[in-house]
Amino acid sequence: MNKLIALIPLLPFIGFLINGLGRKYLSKGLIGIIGCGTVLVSFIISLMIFFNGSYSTTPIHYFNFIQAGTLKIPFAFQIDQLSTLFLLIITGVGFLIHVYSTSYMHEEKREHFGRYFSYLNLFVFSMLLLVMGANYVIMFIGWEGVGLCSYLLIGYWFKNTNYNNAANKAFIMNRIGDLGFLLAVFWLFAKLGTANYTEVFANVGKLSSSDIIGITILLFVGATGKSAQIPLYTWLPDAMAGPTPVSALIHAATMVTAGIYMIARSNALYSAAPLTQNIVAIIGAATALLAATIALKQNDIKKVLAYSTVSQLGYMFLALGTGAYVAAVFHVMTHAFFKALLFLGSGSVIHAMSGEQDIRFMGGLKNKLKITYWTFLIGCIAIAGIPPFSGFFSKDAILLSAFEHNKFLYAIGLITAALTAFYMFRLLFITFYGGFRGDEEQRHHVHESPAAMTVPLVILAVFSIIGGFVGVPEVFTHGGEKLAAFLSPVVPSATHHIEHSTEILLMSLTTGIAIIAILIAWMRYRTYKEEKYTAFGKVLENKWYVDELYDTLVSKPINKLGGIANNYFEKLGIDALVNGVGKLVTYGGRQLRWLQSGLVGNYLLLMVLSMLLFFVLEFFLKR
Amino acid sequence: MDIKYYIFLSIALFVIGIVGVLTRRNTIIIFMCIELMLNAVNLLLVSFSKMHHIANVAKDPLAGSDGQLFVFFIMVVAAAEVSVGLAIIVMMFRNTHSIDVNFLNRLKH
Amino acid sequence: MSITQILFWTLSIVALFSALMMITSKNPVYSVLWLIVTFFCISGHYILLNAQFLAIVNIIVYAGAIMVLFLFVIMLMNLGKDTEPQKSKWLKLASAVSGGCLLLVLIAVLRKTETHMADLTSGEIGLIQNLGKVLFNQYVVPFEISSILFLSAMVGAVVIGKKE
Amino acid sequence: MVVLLLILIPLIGGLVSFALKEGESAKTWSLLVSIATLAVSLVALALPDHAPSLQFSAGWMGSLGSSFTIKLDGMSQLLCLLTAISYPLIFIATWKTEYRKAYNFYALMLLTQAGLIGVFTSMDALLFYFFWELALIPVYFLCSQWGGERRIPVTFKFFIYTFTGSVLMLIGLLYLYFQTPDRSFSIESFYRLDLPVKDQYFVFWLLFVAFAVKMPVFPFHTWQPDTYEQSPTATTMVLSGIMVKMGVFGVIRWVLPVLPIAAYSWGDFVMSLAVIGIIYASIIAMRQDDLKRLIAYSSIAHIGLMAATIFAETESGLQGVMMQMFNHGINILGLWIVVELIERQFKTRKMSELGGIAQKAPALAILFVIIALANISLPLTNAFVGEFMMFNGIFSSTVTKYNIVFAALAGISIILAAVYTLNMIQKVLYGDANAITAKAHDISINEKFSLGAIVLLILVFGIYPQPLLNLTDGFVETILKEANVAYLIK
Amino acid sequence: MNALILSAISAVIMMFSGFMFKQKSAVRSLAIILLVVVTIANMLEMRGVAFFHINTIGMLAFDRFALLFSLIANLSTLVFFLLSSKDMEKVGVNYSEYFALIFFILSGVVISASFKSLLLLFLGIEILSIPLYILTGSDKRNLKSIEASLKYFLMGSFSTGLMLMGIALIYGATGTFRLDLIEFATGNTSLLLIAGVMMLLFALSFKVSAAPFHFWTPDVYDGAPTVFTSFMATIVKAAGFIAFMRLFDEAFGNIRPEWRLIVAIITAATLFIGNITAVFQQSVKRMLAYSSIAQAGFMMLSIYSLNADAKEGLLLYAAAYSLATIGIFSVLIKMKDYTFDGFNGFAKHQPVIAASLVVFLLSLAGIPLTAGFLSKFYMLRATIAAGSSIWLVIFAVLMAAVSVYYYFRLIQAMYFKDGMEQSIEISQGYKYTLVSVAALTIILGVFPNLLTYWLYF
Repeated sequence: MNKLIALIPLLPFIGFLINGLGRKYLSKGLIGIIGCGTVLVSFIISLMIFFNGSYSTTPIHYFNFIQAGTLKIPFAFQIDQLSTLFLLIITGVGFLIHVYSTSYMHEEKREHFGRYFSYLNLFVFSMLLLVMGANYVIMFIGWEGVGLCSYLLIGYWFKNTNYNNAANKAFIMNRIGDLGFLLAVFWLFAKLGTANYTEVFANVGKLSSSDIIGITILLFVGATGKSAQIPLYTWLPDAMAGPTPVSALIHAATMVTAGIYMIARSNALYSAAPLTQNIVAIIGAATALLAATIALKQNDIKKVLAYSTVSQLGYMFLALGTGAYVAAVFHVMTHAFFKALLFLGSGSVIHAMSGEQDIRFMGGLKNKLKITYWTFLIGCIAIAGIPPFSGFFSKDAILLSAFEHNKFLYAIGLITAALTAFYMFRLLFITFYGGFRGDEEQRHHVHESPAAMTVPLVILAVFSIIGGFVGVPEVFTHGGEKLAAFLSPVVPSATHHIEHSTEILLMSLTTGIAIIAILIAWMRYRTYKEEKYTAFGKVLENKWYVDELYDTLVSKPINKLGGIANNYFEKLGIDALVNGVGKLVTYGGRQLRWLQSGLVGNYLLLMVLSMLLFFVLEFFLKR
Repeated sequence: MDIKYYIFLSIALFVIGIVGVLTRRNTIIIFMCIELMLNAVNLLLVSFSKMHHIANVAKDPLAGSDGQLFVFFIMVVAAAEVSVGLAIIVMMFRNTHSIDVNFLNRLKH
Repeated sequence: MSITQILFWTLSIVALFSALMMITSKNPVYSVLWLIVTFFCISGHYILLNAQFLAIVNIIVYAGAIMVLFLFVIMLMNLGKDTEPQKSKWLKLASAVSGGCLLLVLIAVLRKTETHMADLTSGEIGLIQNLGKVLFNQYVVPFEISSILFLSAMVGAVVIGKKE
Repeated sequence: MVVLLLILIPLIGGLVSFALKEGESAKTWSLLVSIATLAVSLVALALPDHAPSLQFSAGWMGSLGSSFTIKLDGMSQLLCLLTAISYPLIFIATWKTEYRKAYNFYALMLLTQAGLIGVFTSMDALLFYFFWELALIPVYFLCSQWGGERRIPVTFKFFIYTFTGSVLMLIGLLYLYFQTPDRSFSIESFYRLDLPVKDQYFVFWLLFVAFAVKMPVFPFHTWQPDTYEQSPTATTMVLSGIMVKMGVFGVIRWVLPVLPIAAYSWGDFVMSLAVIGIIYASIIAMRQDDLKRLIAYSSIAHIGLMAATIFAETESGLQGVMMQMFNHGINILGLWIVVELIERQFKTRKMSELGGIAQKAPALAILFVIIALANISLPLTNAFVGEFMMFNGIFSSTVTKYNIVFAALAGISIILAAVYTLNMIQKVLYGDANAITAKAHDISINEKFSLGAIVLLILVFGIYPQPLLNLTDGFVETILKEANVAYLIK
Repeated sequence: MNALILSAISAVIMMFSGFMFKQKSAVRSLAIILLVVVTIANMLEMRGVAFFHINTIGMLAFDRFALLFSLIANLSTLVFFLLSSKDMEKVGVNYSEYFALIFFILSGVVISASFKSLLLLFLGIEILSIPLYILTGSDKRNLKSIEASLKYFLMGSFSTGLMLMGIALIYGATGTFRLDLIEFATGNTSLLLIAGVMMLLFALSFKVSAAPFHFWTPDVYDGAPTVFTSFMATIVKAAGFIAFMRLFDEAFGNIRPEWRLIVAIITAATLFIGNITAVFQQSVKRMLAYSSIAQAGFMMLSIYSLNADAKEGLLLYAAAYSLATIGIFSVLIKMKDYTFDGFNGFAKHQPVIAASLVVFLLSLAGIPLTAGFLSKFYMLRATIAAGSSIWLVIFAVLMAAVSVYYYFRLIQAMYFKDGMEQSIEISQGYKYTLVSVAALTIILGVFPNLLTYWLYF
């Protein structure tokens, strides 16, 4: 089995190599088959693991990555329940998106097509490494690897400078987080001498509380980068510059959930640091609300989805912060389904609209893109949290935990839920209802996507509907939540102390609010009207001016500092100092020449004077 | 007589020579001042030679004669130097019709 | 004050005075003459110190030969009183002051030397006989070597003096 | 004997090249010589540690207490390997660059190599100094003769700067020599020294300034960007890939073990300088438009990290420095090759004038991106391993109280490095082709070979660094044992 | 003794050779042959074969140190003859007399290396100096040459006066002129003695052109015919140092604390003024004059430290410095333009000679693997060994770094700048000699023992 496990990441890697090196020589079909096939096989192996139950918390050791003195970092995988779950999500959703891509990217040139698939495969490889690693270093390798792939894919259309800027931004913001991650790892090494999960979690007790708080906060900094939380979230909406399947896979379903995975994985540490947990919860809730408000006013179909993703990720952090690790993981899973679905659906729309992304120029697509519409609707319902769609269960678990933890956070969660329902349906209505607002050419072109795109949509839609049943809460089933039970060896499930009646009340409240929001959206956006500009609306449309804020507070000062350092400190300071010594010597040479007046009398006088000085020194000063 | 009077006298002559060298511009006079310096040295040597002779005459009847011989050698060298020096001065005068020591200052800095 | 002391002081004062006159005379010929006076005084000191040989040599070589050579050169160049341009006053002052300081310093340093020479005129070492003995016994090597010096000076004078 | 061959082959090869008088044959000859050196270096690697042929000793200047003792231990193996690998790659990558009087050029390059290997292998302080200068002189001529427009003053500054440092080092070595009981320059005698604290302080600065200038550590760095910019690229490769390692090497071999107390006491100060330098160089790099200057400042930042790590005196840190010395050499060599290719093709190094190369020259673009990613130490590239260990070393250092601060501040460099490196990639490779880059063509086979080899090294040692680590672990242990100041830290 | 007498005889022979031979090449060949004979005689004496058995009665001592230095001086002069003697023709008509004067100077060199008495020191220095006054002024049509000669003569005589005063004071304090007896008598230090030592110190500093008694050097070296500058800047200056060293080592070694500070100041001042002033010079000849002051500063370190290392190092320094400087001057003589710009593009037209020049310049700058480095190294080593003077050492090396500036300017001009080709006549023999001298510079730099070996065996 170990060899098979090794194959899981290795296959996409091989796919990456073949597609990458052979992109000029292979046909598009072959590239697609290799790209999808490798991920499919990985998925199958993951399924085998899952069904065989061949997971355990004992790491599988392959070789020593680094061994120097006391520093030992094995290259090892840990295939336990948590990683198995993620394996399934990554390879499963990943496979679907690969399939989808073969069609979506079909118009690309062959070598770029190959490049695309090689990046995608590399991403899957990195992501698998991230979740399979048995220590933080391997996780970090995957962590940065996915960041790289994200960078490469966002900048996939490299001729466009804006896209490249977005790619750079994504990578750099991720890097800021990565620094936190790295420092946490060093901290672990400094205190425990190891970064292996098993050893770290077994020795949490040996860490002082300040150590734990430090480590967990730093890890969380890493998570805010990768999972787009305040203050490092701004890269994610920009990342929509990449091809839509990439947004679906990387910026919705998998990569951005790495932060959640990491914290869930480190639950032993976080549970020991209540302070950090509170921070995580507050940041999560704040992000959820902030992103949701921004999403209200966005007109780019992918931007809305992107902010929605940020908001949902905020939910997950809220869950993590309140100790509901399972709920967070659960939401990761359901979110992967419906958000991938929504993105792919939007891709289908964009595909149909020949690349148009602005929803103000869409409308009335309901009848023309039937499959897309229905699947998109399912996705919207799921994300809005209407029972019994998957989003309901996972979101409810989170809200429940928040309620238990802190009423204020719960309130924010609730508001966010309402906003979520509202903006998602706003999107749906504007896009699919009303009259067609595109130009004539687009009107002719509009058509339903081919099967390679619609089949994944349908599959994902199915999972969006039924995906929630793995985590039906105790209220409805006997024997508790299946998912929690499954994960319990790795992730402790939160114990609820809430009356079942209260729980049901809360559920109804959530659902009710969501439905009201949907109705408001229905009334407002059923037929498209130009939105009126209000001051607040403008703030929202401009994303609370956070990008501008960062620009003024961080980018520009640093750039300015660089300019000052370069133009003044370096050239007029240090360099001038060094050159000044040289100039001083030359100047001294020029001045000292005047001593050499050419007149014997002066020479002799100087000689006599110095003799005099020497005599005085010798006979009077020295004694 | 106290030896220090001789020392003072010689030093005084020597310094007068130096001052002459410093203050004059006539090459020949400068040269003469240098000769005066040498003579001051000679005087000093002779007086020292006498001093050592008196101190050591019991051991060696010829003690201190080396000082006087040194004076002899100084005179020899001075003579040689004068011949060369005057030759140079004459050469300079032939070329520039001046014996001002500051006249020639092409070489400087 | 004994006669030697009187002689000593007289000679000393005359020597210093004529030396000063030598460096201050405007006319080079006067300078030469004052220098000759100084040399005579020094020769007097030699006699006082019972160094007769040196006294004679001094008069013959210095006052006689060398100074005549000087005079001869001065005559040859026909240098008058006004031919010498004056140095700037400040430079002169500086020179005089520094020379004076040098004198002061040296005297201040050397005044602590105290050796009394009781009998100035006694002793035979200054006689030509004794000096000759030492010269041709112990100092024969330097004596020979000084011939190299003379040869080189001679060649030098030829090189310089020869017309091209 | 093997170690002697390592020096003799390039030395004699270089002298022969002077006599060749014909550019093409000199070029081929030099490539052969450098490959021969590489072969010998590989043979040396295959030999067991302490094999007799890894050392060579001959009497020389016995009256001065010096001898011609050279030896290949862990660190010198590593650096000689780096030198030996770099040279053929440099020659292949610059195969098409034409030089006036190429025979002189190649001869001087080979002489530099001999000097470098000598520096890395010498086990005698005086010999070390000799080779130190021997490596410098040819570089002076290389840069002044074949460099850019401002080459003469710039190289001159470089030369005087480093020369001043090295003469001070000579004083330091001499001073140490006089403290040895047996009046010897041998490294064993130096290691046996137990100097009083005051002496250590004072000798420390004499030695350190030389090494700091060479590395260069902030604020001794101003010669470097200019020199890199103005030198012929092949020389810049040697300078930045190998020669800056001389400084790092020097501190590790001649300062830490010899002056442990001073290294400990001044450690905080030096680390602060280094950390300031890292950030300073990084933000300046962000402002550069000239590729060479950008890489130069980037190199200052990287070397600054090494300097800081050395004084953290931890095993993993030092091992990381070892790794990184090798890796940085390889990576920056790759970057320079890319710059050389770009400059040769487009006659400009200004990023603002470039762009859109990726669509015209995909092979170059891919290789460039990989090398650039190694420059920002992405995992699974070799630099990650080194930097990871170095940061870890700083963080876990016990000799400084500010280990966390240093690690965190130095860590900012990984963000800033990403900023300027990605910016560089974007401006050079991405976007649409402009007038200058419109006619770009992809790289030729030998350029592909050299860049490919570098990328291969980057990936191999990024995934499996253990061979390199094994090479130096014994050495690092020895150094740390010599530098032990645990008894001082209460 | 062999060298002393034979070179004096050679001088006399050369005096008359002008009458015997009409061709200048014959005169030249004769001089070279005579010098070879002198050199061989000197070597034989080092092997214990003395031609003349003269009892010097403690006036001269031909010990290893003296003999080795005379050998170095003779060999350097030989190199000088081989490289530059042809260029003496251009100076004036007295071709054979110039050789005679040089041979006289050589005998003076031997004396000042082997004196045991202050009298011989005085005679030796005078024998060195007087012919030099003549040689300096030998280009009689050139006002510069006359000026240099006059300046040199006046200041030289002045310093002779100082020296004699010093000798007189020392005689007064110790009652003897013999070095060994003076050393014996320095047990009780009187002010008389110290004043005398200082006077001697000043006078000798003047002879070796140490600051602040160096003022004559740039002017005289600049004004003198270049071919003689080459000689006086090297062999004669080295001889001055040897005399300096011998005197202070053998006579005043015991009272070192009394004069050490002054020597340190003189050393530092010399290094400073020599190096700093050289930086701004435009004429290579004048730069070399200042450089000779700078090098004197380094050699002063040996006087400061005064130990076995210093002695050994001084010999090496003398050899290294003489070889390099003679080599550079020999090229300079052939140039029409003495400025740095005159050397522009020189390497392109004369690659071999330029390469040799580089070796010489590197040697002067003290770059390793040249004799110049090792000699500087010896000086530094000696000074550190002398203790408590590390700042002086650091100052010295910093100044050495400054020296790189002006030496490398010449290299830059030759190699990295373009210029018109100057037509200079260079024979094959000259070329080979120059290259072998350069090779010798490197060989001495790699194996200094070849030279210092003689001191001990």
